[in-house]
Amino acid sequence: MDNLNLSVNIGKLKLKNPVMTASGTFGYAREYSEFIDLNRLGAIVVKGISLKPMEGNPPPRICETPCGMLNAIGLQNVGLKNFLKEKLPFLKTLNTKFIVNILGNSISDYVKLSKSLEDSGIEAIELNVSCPNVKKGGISFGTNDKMLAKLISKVRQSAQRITLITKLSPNVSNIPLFAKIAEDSGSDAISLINTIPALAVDIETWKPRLANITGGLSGPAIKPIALRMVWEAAKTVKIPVIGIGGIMNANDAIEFLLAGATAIQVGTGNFVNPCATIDIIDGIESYLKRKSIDDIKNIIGGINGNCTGDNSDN
Amino acid sequence: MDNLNLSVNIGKLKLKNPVMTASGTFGYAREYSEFIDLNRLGAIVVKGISLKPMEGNPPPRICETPCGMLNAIGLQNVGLKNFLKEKLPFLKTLNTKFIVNILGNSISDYVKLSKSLEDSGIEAIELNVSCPNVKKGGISFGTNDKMLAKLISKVRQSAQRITLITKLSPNVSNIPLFAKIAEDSGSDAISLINTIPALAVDIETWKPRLANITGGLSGPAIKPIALRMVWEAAKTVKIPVIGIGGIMNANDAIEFLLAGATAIQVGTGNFVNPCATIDIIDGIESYLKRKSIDDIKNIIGGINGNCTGDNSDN
Amino acid sequence: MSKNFQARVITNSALNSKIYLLEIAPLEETTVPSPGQFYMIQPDSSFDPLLKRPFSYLRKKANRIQFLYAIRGKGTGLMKNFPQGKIINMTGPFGNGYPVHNDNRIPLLIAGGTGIASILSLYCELNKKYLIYGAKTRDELVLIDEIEKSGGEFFICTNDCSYGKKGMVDELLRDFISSHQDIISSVVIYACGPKPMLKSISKIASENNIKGFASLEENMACGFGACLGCAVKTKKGYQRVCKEGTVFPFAEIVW
Amino acid sequence: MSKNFQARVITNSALNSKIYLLEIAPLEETTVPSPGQFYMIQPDSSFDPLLKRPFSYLRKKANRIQFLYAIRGKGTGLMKNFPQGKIINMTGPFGNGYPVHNDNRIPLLIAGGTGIASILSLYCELNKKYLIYGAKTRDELVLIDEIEKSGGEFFICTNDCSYGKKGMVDELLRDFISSHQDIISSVVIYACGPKPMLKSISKIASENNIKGFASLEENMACGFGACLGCAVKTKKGYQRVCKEGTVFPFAEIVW
Ligand SMILES: Cc1cc2nc3c(=O)[nH]c(=O)nc-3n(C[C@H](O)[C@H](O)[C@H](O)COP(=O)(O)OP(=O)(O)OC[C@H]3O[C@@H](n4cnc5c(N)ncnc54)[C@H](O)[C@@H]3O)c2cc1C
Ligand SMILES: Cc1cc2nc3c(=O)[nH]c(=O)nc-3n(C[C@H](O)[C@H](O)[C@H](O)COP(=O)(O)OP(=O)(O)OC[C@H]3O[C@@H](n4cnc5c(N)ncnc54)[C@H](O)[C@@H]3O)c2cc1C
Ligand SMILES: Cc1cc2nc3c(=O)[nH]c(=O)nc-3n(C[C@H](O)[C@H](O)[C@H](O)COP(=O)(O)O)c2cc1C
Ligand SMILES: Cc1cc2nc3c(=O)[nH]c(=O)nc-3n(C[C@H](O)[C@H](O)[C@H](O)COP(=O)(O)O)c2cc1C
Ligand code: FES
Ligand code: FES
Repeated sequence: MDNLNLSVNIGKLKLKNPVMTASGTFGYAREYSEFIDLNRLGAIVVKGISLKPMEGNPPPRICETPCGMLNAIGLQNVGLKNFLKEKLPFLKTLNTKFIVNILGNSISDYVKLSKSLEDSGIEAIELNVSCPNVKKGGISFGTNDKMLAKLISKVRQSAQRITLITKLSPNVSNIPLFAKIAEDSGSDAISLINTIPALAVDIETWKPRLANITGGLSGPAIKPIALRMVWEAAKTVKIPVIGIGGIMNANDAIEFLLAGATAIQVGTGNFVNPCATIDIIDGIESYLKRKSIDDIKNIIGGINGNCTGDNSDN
Repeated sequence: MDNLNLSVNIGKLKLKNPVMTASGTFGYAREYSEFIDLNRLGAIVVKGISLKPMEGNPPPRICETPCGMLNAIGLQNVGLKNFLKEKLPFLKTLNTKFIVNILGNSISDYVKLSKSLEDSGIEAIELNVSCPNVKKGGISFGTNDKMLAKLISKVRQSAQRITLITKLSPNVSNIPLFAKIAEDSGSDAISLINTIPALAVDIETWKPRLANITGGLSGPAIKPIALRMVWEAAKTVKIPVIGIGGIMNANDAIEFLLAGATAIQVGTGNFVNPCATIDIIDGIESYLKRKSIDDIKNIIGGINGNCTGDNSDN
Repeated sequence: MSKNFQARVITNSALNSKIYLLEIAPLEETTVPSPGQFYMIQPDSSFDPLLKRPFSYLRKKANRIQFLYAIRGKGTGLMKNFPQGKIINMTGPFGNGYPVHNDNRIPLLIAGGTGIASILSLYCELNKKYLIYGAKTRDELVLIDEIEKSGGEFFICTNDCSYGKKGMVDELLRDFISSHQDIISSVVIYACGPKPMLKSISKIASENNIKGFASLEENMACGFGACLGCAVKTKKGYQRVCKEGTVFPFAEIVW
Repeated sequence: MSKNFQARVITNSALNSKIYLLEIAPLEETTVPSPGQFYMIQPDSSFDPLLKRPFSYLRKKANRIQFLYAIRGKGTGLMKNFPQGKIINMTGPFGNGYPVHNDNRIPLLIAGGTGIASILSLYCELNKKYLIYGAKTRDELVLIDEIEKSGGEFFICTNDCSYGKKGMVDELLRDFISSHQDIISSVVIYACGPKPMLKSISKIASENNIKGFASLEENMACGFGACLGCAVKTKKGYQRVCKEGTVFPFAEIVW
């Protein structure tokens, strides 16, 4: 058991382990360098980048709900240019993979972003498609099948070498449909889920608890929903699925791997415990040792019985 | 403040207060008669009834998740005939309104059920549309706009006097669309949300925690999602909206009323505390007294500022 | 009549590294439970964990109820920190309890693991009686003194031979049957423990024409028949462990 | 350097019906905090409540940190039950702290309510100093002895006149300005308390050409700059209370 193999592949990216950070919860990585050895991570997904800097929403931007939190940060970010100048150099010093999450309000925004990033030598991008398409009356790209297919195809055409991950919106009736669209349109992988639109009300002031009224729900509360969607998606597509939603510890991560995720992302868990990612890597290792499994790939999709791991001692 | 008015109207039903029980969590009411005075309830919604008895799913049927639970009861119920014979007589002895939740696998199932119930003198039904349409390949009625419109119109035609409540599925991108369809097709009210499809995995046995694999998530975890959907629906339609999802106490109920719900249903909360409904009624009364509001209608939709309650002392 | 009530923790102490004894005093009058019945106990006032947990009562005294519980997960992990004096939320008593026959049948009680709690609630109330009790190791056997004082004849085993006979309760049951052929036709079994054990016992019983009852467990949300979550397959279709059970005749259960 | 660490609860005692004093000892070496910095404290190991809660430190002693906290909701409701010896999870110290000037400026500290914790962390470390401290009622005033011993000149008020002057701290500030005209041009204000109080003080300060700093609060998820949840509007755009703050110059804040 000394050579435990935790490595997984996402498109052309070879990750040393399946534990990644979720966009928007890990800043540009430097924020966590006081707490953990960033080089141990499978990959880092940075805060979503748009073409121009975005200032974000007025406060209050977050509040807590049962086993979860709402956020309406408003996609605040430094913009592409500043990212390349101010944030990228630090990321490049790290001995781990990083993935740039991007967002836009039109297909051309996404195309420009992915092209520039590919030209800057970035290995992988994650498309946040839960953003409104301003040209189409603000309908989210991620909830409209035709718009999503077109978006991904165009990005694929303009950036052919980059590893392209499409991050699915949970706000649809039919996850397999959208997973398939992502695959067919040229994504190398899909990640899910993004936050679920939600509301909390202050019964003393009669005001929503967020200035933006609604926000995205994340944290343990959404884990069972995310797991179901990951399971549905993984049954449908051949490209790797990255599981996200309420992962707080190694047991949660293993649930996602068993449900078919090739890798996972930790979001809200980082706020509660800034060392969560490292604890999860360690915890997955102990689990595999305890189960006498020497390759993480042997547990992926385990609930469907299509894995080769020796699971007989249960 | 001695004559506090808690009464609300749902279609032709006049409820003494806005606190109802959610289908499938209150049996046929008798199960709670040891714990509470059933006559104090605004209304009782009974376990969903199908034309023929249904035996339900194999165990395990439930499991716990963070701030929530999954269930895959499998719509076990005694069927229409036994309901009318064995359960209805007890319900009729109560001095409160009751609503019969119905489910089917085809439009004709729903039509037959609603007609029989109207003929038996039932005042109100709630359509559970989260069931698969077997004729259309198992797509849920509640996630297909055309099927839903047709279903409701047909039921409305066949049972014209009954108060018709459509219970919306949360599993859609666009709640306002489905709320509007329910209104336009003849519903007297809508209720939402039903449970959210979800999954939990046992990492020791590598099996889903439910025999049915997936189940419906309910409880406090889904409250923020439910609140957002209720708020969106209430802004869209003129018919009353009944809020459901994670209501455990009076504060939760008031959040829903402020978000635009005319009444609320308590589901999972009844399991945790069988007296939850009564505690909620008492809690709403205390809240109104504390806020010097003499009519519950003055807080409904309060977060949009379109209520007349005196809210100035906050 | 079942109730939703509050209770004060009187004692909450470890019997060994895994098993605790909890004694509570209801703050209001409650129904006296009968052997085999259970209560739902809320581990925490937060929503995580959310649901109350089911526990058989072990003993009842004047306005006091005792429970025996093993530390398993979140809920019992919190329960072990209940300080003396804490006010907790409970509901109960629930379940049909063990049917007790006022005739000359001879009760043979069989307990595996924490099933001993439910079984002892009955054992104390019987006169002529036999008990078979098994656990994994000596460490997990509890209340042996109590059993000794109760006056029946008893047989104890541990899987690892650290106390009593080595093996499982089903082996002791076979031994009992061979050595008590004279009375075996009058024997009626009451069993509580892990499902595989109950299945095996019910098989042995049926092979030997012995009637018996098993108290089953299932995940529970309510405990009082409302959620239909605790269904088990029986020859009469799905039945609720919390309402038609927890105690079912061996012959009715579809294993 | 900020850390994620565990700490043992040394004491946790009520100063009055709402306000508690918590003393903890980190289980590992941690950075010594500077005045105005804060820590995130996890109220419970369950996921409800989920997030850690921010609290300014009040005092630091050899490997001990003290906090003052008011019972507000779920999290602080659980914290008040922290038993002595409990191991809790924390992160910190965070925030930029109060800028302290090594020149002849005269610090005037202003605290409202539990803002006194943050303010006292600075007060103890200063020599010549003034303090204005207000609370709703006498009951909510805490650590008066401590303040008396600290050697500065202080003014106390309560809204209901139950102790000290009647009124709000901003009235005391106006009084202070009129009665200390000789030194007022050297005064620099440090304030912590409810937002309306800070707004009013900053207005008075600006009218009188007094420079000053306010320590702000916002809902926080992380405490260390990662979530962007704690943004406040400033003349430089949105800034993070936990990172660029908590302490901002009056002139920078957009109220
Ligand atoms: C009628 C009945 C009577 C019982 N009497 C006793 C008793 O006297 N003493 C005793 O120690 N235990 C008893 N149990 C089992 C006890 O209810 C569970 O051990 C307890 O609910 C576990 O809670 P947890 O939060 O610690 O575990 P969880 O964190 O919820 O789960 C840990 C493990 O326990 C299992 N589990 C969880 N909930 C239940 C449940 N409701 N029923 C069965 N297994 C569960 C899970 O599948 C999981 O493997 C009884 C169960 C039933 C149904
Ligand atoms: C930098 C900073 C330093 C602080 N220092 C102290 C201190 O030294 N002593 C002290 O008593 N309090 C302090 N607070 C406030 C303290 O963090 C909140 O009172 C606490 O988080 C409430 O937690 P709760 O779970 O009890 O309340 P909740 O149940 O979460 O909410 C109850 C009420 O408190 C408000 N609240 C909740 N979370 C926060 C938050 N993070 N910030 C502000 N208000 C909140 C809510 O809006 C609600 O009205 C500080 C806050 C910040 C941001
Ligand atoms: C504060 C916050 C900010 C986020 N920002 C982004 C973002 O910029 N882009 C994105 O794709 N997802 C963003 N997300 C979503 C997360 O990446 C993740 O999909 C979601 O939070 C669910 O995972 P969790 O439950 O582990 O947090 C954000 C989430 C949070 C809580
Ligand atoms: C055990 C269980 C059984 C349910 N059965 C039904 C049903 O038969 N028909 C229906 O429309 N909804 C059913 N529901 C959904 C509830 O009525 C309710 O919409 C949902 O649980 C959300 O509310 P809650 O969070 O308060 O439980 C069931 C829910 C649970 C937990
Ligand atoms: S536990 Fe709810 S019906 Fe048995
Ligand atoms: S609390 Fe997360 S950035 Fe400030």
